[in-house]
Amino acid sequence: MMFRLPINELDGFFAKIAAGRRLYLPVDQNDGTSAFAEWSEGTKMSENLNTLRSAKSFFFPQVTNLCDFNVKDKEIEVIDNRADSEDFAVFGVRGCDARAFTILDKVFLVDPIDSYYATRREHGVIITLACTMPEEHCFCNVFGIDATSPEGDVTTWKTDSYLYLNANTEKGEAFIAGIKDILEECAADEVEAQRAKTKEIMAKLPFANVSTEYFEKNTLLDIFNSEKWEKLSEACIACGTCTFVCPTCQCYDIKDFDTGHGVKRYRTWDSCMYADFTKMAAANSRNSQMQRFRQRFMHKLVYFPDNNNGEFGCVGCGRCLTRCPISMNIVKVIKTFGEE
Amino acid sequence: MQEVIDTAKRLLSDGTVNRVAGWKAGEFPYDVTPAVFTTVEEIDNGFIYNDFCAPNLSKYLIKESHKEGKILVFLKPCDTYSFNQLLKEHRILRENVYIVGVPCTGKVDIGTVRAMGIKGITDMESDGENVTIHTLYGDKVVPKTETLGDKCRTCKSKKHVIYDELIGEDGEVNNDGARFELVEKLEKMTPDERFEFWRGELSKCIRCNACRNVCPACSCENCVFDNPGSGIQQRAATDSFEENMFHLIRSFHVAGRCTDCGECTRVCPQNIPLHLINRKYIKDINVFYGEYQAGEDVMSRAPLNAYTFTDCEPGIVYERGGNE
Amino acid sequence: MQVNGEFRPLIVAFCCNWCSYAGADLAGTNRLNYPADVKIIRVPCSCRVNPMFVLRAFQRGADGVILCGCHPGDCHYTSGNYFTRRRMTLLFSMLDYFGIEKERTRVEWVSAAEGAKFAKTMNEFVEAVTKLGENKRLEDLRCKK
Amino acid sequence: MHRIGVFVCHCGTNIAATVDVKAVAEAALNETGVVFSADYQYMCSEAGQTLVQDTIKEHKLTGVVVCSCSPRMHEATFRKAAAKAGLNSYMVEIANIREQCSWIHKDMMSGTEKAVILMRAAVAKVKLNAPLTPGQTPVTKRALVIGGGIAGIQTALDIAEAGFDVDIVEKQPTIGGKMTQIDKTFPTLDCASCILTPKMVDCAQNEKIHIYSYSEVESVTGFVGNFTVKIKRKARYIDEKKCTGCGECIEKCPMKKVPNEFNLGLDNRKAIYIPFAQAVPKVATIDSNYCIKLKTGKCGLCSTVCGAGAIDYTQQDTIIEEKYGAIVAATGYNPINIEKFDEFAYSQSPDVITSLELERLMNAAGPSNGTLVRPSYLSNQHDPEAHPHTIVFVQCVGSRSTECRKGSKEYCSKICCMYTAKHAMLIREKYPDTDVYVFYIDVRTPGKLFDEFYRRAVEQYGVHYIKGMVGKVAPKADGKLNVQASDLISNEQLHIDADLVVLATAIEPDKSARSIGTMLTASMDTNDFFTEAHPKLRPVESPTAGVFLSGVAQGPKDIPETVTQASAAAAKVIGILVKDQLTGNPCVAHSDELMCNGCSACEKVCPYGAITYSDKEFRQPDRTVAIRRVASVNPAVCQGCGACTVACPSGAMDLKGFSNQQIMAEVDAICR
Repeated sequence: MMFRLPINELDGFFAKIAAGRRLYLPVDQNDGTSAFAEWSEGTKMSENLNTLRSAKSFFFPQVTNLCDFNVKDKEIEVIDNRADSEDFAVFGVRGCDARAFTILDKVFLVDPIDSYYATRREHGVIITLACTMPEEHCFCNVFGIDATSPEGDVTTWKTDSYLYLNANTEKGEAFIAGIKDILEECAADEVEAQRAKTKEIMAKLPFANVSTEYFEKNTLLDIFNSEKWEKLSEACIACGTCTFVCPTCQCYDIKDFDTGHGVKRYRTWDSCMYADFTKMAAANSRNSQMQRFRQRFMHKLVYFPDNNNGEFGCVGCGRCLTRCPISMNIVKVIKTFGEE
Repeated sequence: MQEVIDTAKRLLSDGTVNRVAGWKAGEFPYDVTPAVFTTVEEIDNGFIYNDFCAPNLSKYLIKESHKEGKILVFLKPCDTYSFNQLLKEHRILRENVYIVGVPCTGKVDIGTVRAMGIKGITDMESDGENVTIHTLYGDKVVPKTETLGDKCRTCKSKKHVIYDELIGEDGEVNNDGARFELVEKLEKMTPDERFEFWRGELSKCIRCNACRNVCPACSCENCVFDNPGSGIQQRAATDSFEENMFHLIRSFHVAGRCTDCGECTRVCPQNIPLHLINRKYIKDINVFYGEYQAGEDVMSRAPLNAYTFTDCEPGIVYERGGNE
Repeated sequence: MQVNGEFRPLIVAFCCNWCSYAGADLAGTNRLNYPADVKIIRVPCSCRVNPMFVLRAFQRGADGVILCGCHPGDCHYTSGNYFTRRRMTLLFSMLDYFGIEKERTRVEWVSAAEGAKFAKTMNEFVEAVTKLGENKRLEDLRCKK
Repeated sequence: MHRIGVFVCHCGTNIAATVDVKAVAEAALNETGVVFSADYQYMCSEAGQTLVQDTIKEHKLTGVVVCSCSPRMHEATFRKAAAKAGLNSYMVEIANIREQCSWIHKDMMSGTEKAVILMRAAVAKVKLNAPLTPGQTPVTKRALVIGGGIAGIQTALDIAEAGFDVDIVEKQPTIGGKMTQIDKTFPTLDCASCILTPKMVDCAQNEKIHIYSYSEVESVTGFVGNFTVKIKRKARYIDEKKCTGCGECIEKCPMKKVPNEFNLGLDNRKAIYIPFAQAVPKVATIDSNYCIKLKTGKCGLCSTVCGAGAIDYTQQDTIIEEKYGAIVAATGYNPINIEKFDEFAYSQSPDVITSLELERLMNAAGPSNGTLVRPSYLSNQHDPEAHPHTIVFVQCVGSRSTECRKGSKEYCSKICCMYTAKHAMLIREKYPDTDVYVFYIDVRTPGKLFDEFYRRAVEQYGVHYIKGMVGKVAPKADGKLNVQASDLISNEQLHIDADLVVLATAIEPDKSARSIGTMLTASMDTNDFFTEAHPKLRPVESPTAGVFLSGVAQGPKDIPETVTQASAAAAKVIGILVKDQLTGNPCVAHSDELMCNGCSACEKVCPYGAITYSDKEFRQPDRTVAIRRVASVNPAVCQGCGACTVACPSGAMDLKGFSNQQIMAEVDAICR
């Protein structure tokens, strides 16, 4: 059922959500970009949904304190220091970023379930917002994502006069039920005009017709052994930018920090671009940058789909396109292979 | 620039070099990738040099110059300083590199353009004066000066300090000190304001290591932050202390070696003005120990590896009123 | 650190083996008092002190860090303290640039004969750091008890 | 597994009065790795040491912490004790709970608390200690002296006297150096040759001394006890073994117009020459720049007249290689070039001369056979005008300069005040009819009998000393020199018509010093004087082990000082050569080659030249082989300051005994 809210009541709407839980939404930064920040009285939502980092951080933060070991003299005590999780909502998630959660779920919510991620998923409501101003580097359509009607617990559309809401999940329905008193019911087709307009722009996007066919048709080994990787990875400086801005990258490392009176065990995002990624006693399993570079794209375009009914590990958000220091990215990889 | 392409082809064809390090066009004018070209066909197929070719190619030569045969590299004036500094630190085999200096009037910084609120950029053209920006939502013409990042806006030198061949006329070193204006602005703040400023910036850091990995001065075989034996290894900052620590130590390690090429700020995915840290060291070195430009030559002693009997005492930091 | 409701700073002092450590010994021999807050680490030369160590001390809970070395010109290794002087000038200036209280760091040249100067320096430094209170700007919350 | 023993000393009541030693010992047992702790009245006593030793054996200790007095007192004691019990002596750490704790804190509680923390720091450190063994290197029992002036001669004679072989390398055809050109010496006014030439002969006759004249050091490798030096023997076109020094060849040589450097160009010599009569070795040398035979192939007269058959026009430079245990740099000095000092008209008038030129003009073996004449009359010495009646001496020409003129020096050349007094006195003595003026900034006469000497010049010999500087010397048409000067005391401008102006020219290190310094990795100051290892306590040693300094190479000094330093340097050399093995300090830097970038930062800050680079092959993670430039530290040369460890950005350089990890462990333990 579709609901709507007059656009001038947006602040009250945010306040209402924030009354019961923490609310995060895109906020303009001083450098012209936007990033998710916690809402408080007076916070203005950014028009720019293309945040520097995706909403992944709320469910799979860059750093998670897993547990502590307290050392007193020669005794060691293990402490699970997880606080009771609080409810929270993330508003203004784009369609691509929303799809990323179905990918992350396939990693973290299958056996063995990652309880840290699961708890956060349980407590977090994802409220997506339909795109109206796609950027040149957007290519979510390549992965079958409809940015004009994104997934998430609740989908919203923002027009000049109204914010439209539609629940997709039980959690979403419960969320809407909680704020129903400020909403009004409306017809489902009121957002269609906006959707059509956005779709028109999307059809003209430079990457609208990028094809992933090559990766569907060729064998893992053929792609793996391709000579093209060498050239593609040539300029890679082995930073982790692409992995850290990626909404679907999910690799992490676990580190112990000796505090002097105990040990804190952390997990932190890791990057397959790093030379010491999955380093073992003997050495690293991938010992050249070409191999590490290849790993990332093989994972997104071959290994992940192979294990997940053909679903690619990329959502076409375009962050790696804009942030890579040397401008090498997944679209260039897909196109290079598709060239033949 | 046709002359750059012609030069690349000539030197490749006449056997002076067997490879060419340059820039390869991407999907958009701004996503230029450093690349090595081995044939004239490859050059024809994507080699470019224009107002969007920002990446500094010097650091690639650490690896490339140790390969078989001579490589041609195109260096902008500021890149030549990085090259010299690497040469000074014995990281590049000079005899395996043929340097062609290319002119530069400043590179368009896509972050700066986007910060103007321009979205959906599908194409850009620069005539040197103005940049025409084509977007999904209409076209826009912006003076080129407004599209430059801080580094290019306050360009330190248009002079190539090392080259085998030069395209165009060599420019001059710019000593107007404009590049220190933002540093001075910070110095004039109160310590509390500075603390807030840097916390605000550095708390954005995601420790992707792009600044470190792109930095020509950060060329260690094994960075202390990657080395479990160093005692300060970090994967990601787990505490605000570590956010400070990484940038404090990284900047100290490149102090006196940083040529101010500005790559750190250019590549930072979080838009942290990292060059303001390095420039502070450069400014302090100039003030305390006399003007020094890293990479200007190969022979001079790095300021942190040198001293005079009459150097100022560390107490100067408390005495100096400027930071109040 | 709070002791009986009163703030006591933790001071790490790096002393070079040849001059300052001997100066500290002399302060002891002459029974010259300075607060127990000061803990000395012996290094061969002040130039052995890596900025990393200074930051490490703050991370682990120090409220002030002081380096002591031979007077310029008197370095046992001829030039070590000259390098220290440059390194620490730049490091301290950078810490200040980051908004970290500059009074928390200091370099002092103390000869083996200057027991009195050592004690006086430590008394003054402890006083200055006490006035600043706990190190908050370069603290690592994980290391707090 | 660590098995650390902690021993807490009472030091009578010195520690126990303000530190609860039993509490410290108890607290130690709570530290991971500590398996034993004890307190004892006097840990340094025989019984205390026995306790440590017995515990090491009984508890199989891997490390020992002694909480006691300063390590400067008893670290060595406990290290020895541990070694006797079979534990590496570097597995011992001292927590200084006396000088830095009990003696300065009055309160038992805070004293104990701090003692516990210091103990913890020592435990944390000792856990990271590694057994260290001092390196032993054999010593080559031969010394090299670079430079054969009075400094080098004295050093060589003293070393030879102690029974060791010593080689002198001298770039000139003869040893003797600057002192051979000096007429008389202050303050005794005895003849320089008379005291120098016997020493030169001693050198030649001493079978322990080998003189490589007309030779230069080409390269130096190695380190203390084990230097390898290449020496270039320049072709002199004479078989040194055959030449008797009879001089027949010189007599017959038709090439007469070669400026004679011994007389500073005031007269000429032949193309084949012996610099002066008492030269050592007394062997002729052909100057290839002027020899007609060598230049055109014609002539060959010398070969014809040489009865010994010593002439060999085909001779080539040869390189010989020698090994040495120690090297002395005695490279000496030269007056600076004053051609740029236009105001003194040095290049305009032959009658403006340097003090060294005056020495030659006054020397019996000089161009005027000892009669003081104006250089413009050298070819016409009997002209009555030849004799100078008015002589002006200008002090500090190029010395103590605050202006940045090319070639001028900030330092005081030290010897000028005294030799000018000598010159003035000698002239007034021999030619009482001359007026002698000396313009000075200050007269500096510290030294035994020096001030008396200067006062004699003023009071007894009536030399006019005027405080003030000479502004200009203008040659006049009549050949006189108009000297314009200011008298700062009477505040008057003076004009003096002089016949001769003598410039007390600054001295500077010989030009070869810089390259020799580089070869020796011996540090030099901005003026190219060699730097001493310690300005007060190690004044004759270079910071580079095994390299010593003698004479003006280290700084301006007069002959007695030079000889003093020469003998001191010899004593230091002998101190090395008497040893069969040199024992090193094991707490030295070392480079992890896998991490080294080869950037040379460490080398730049090393005061000892202990770091060298080499290209090495490394297997890369991707199984390819890469050649990288990496640093290595010579443990025999490194003194363990640690400057390199901080200069190294990658952390490849670390210091044994004071490693990054050890120091950080101490920091952590203190801040815990």
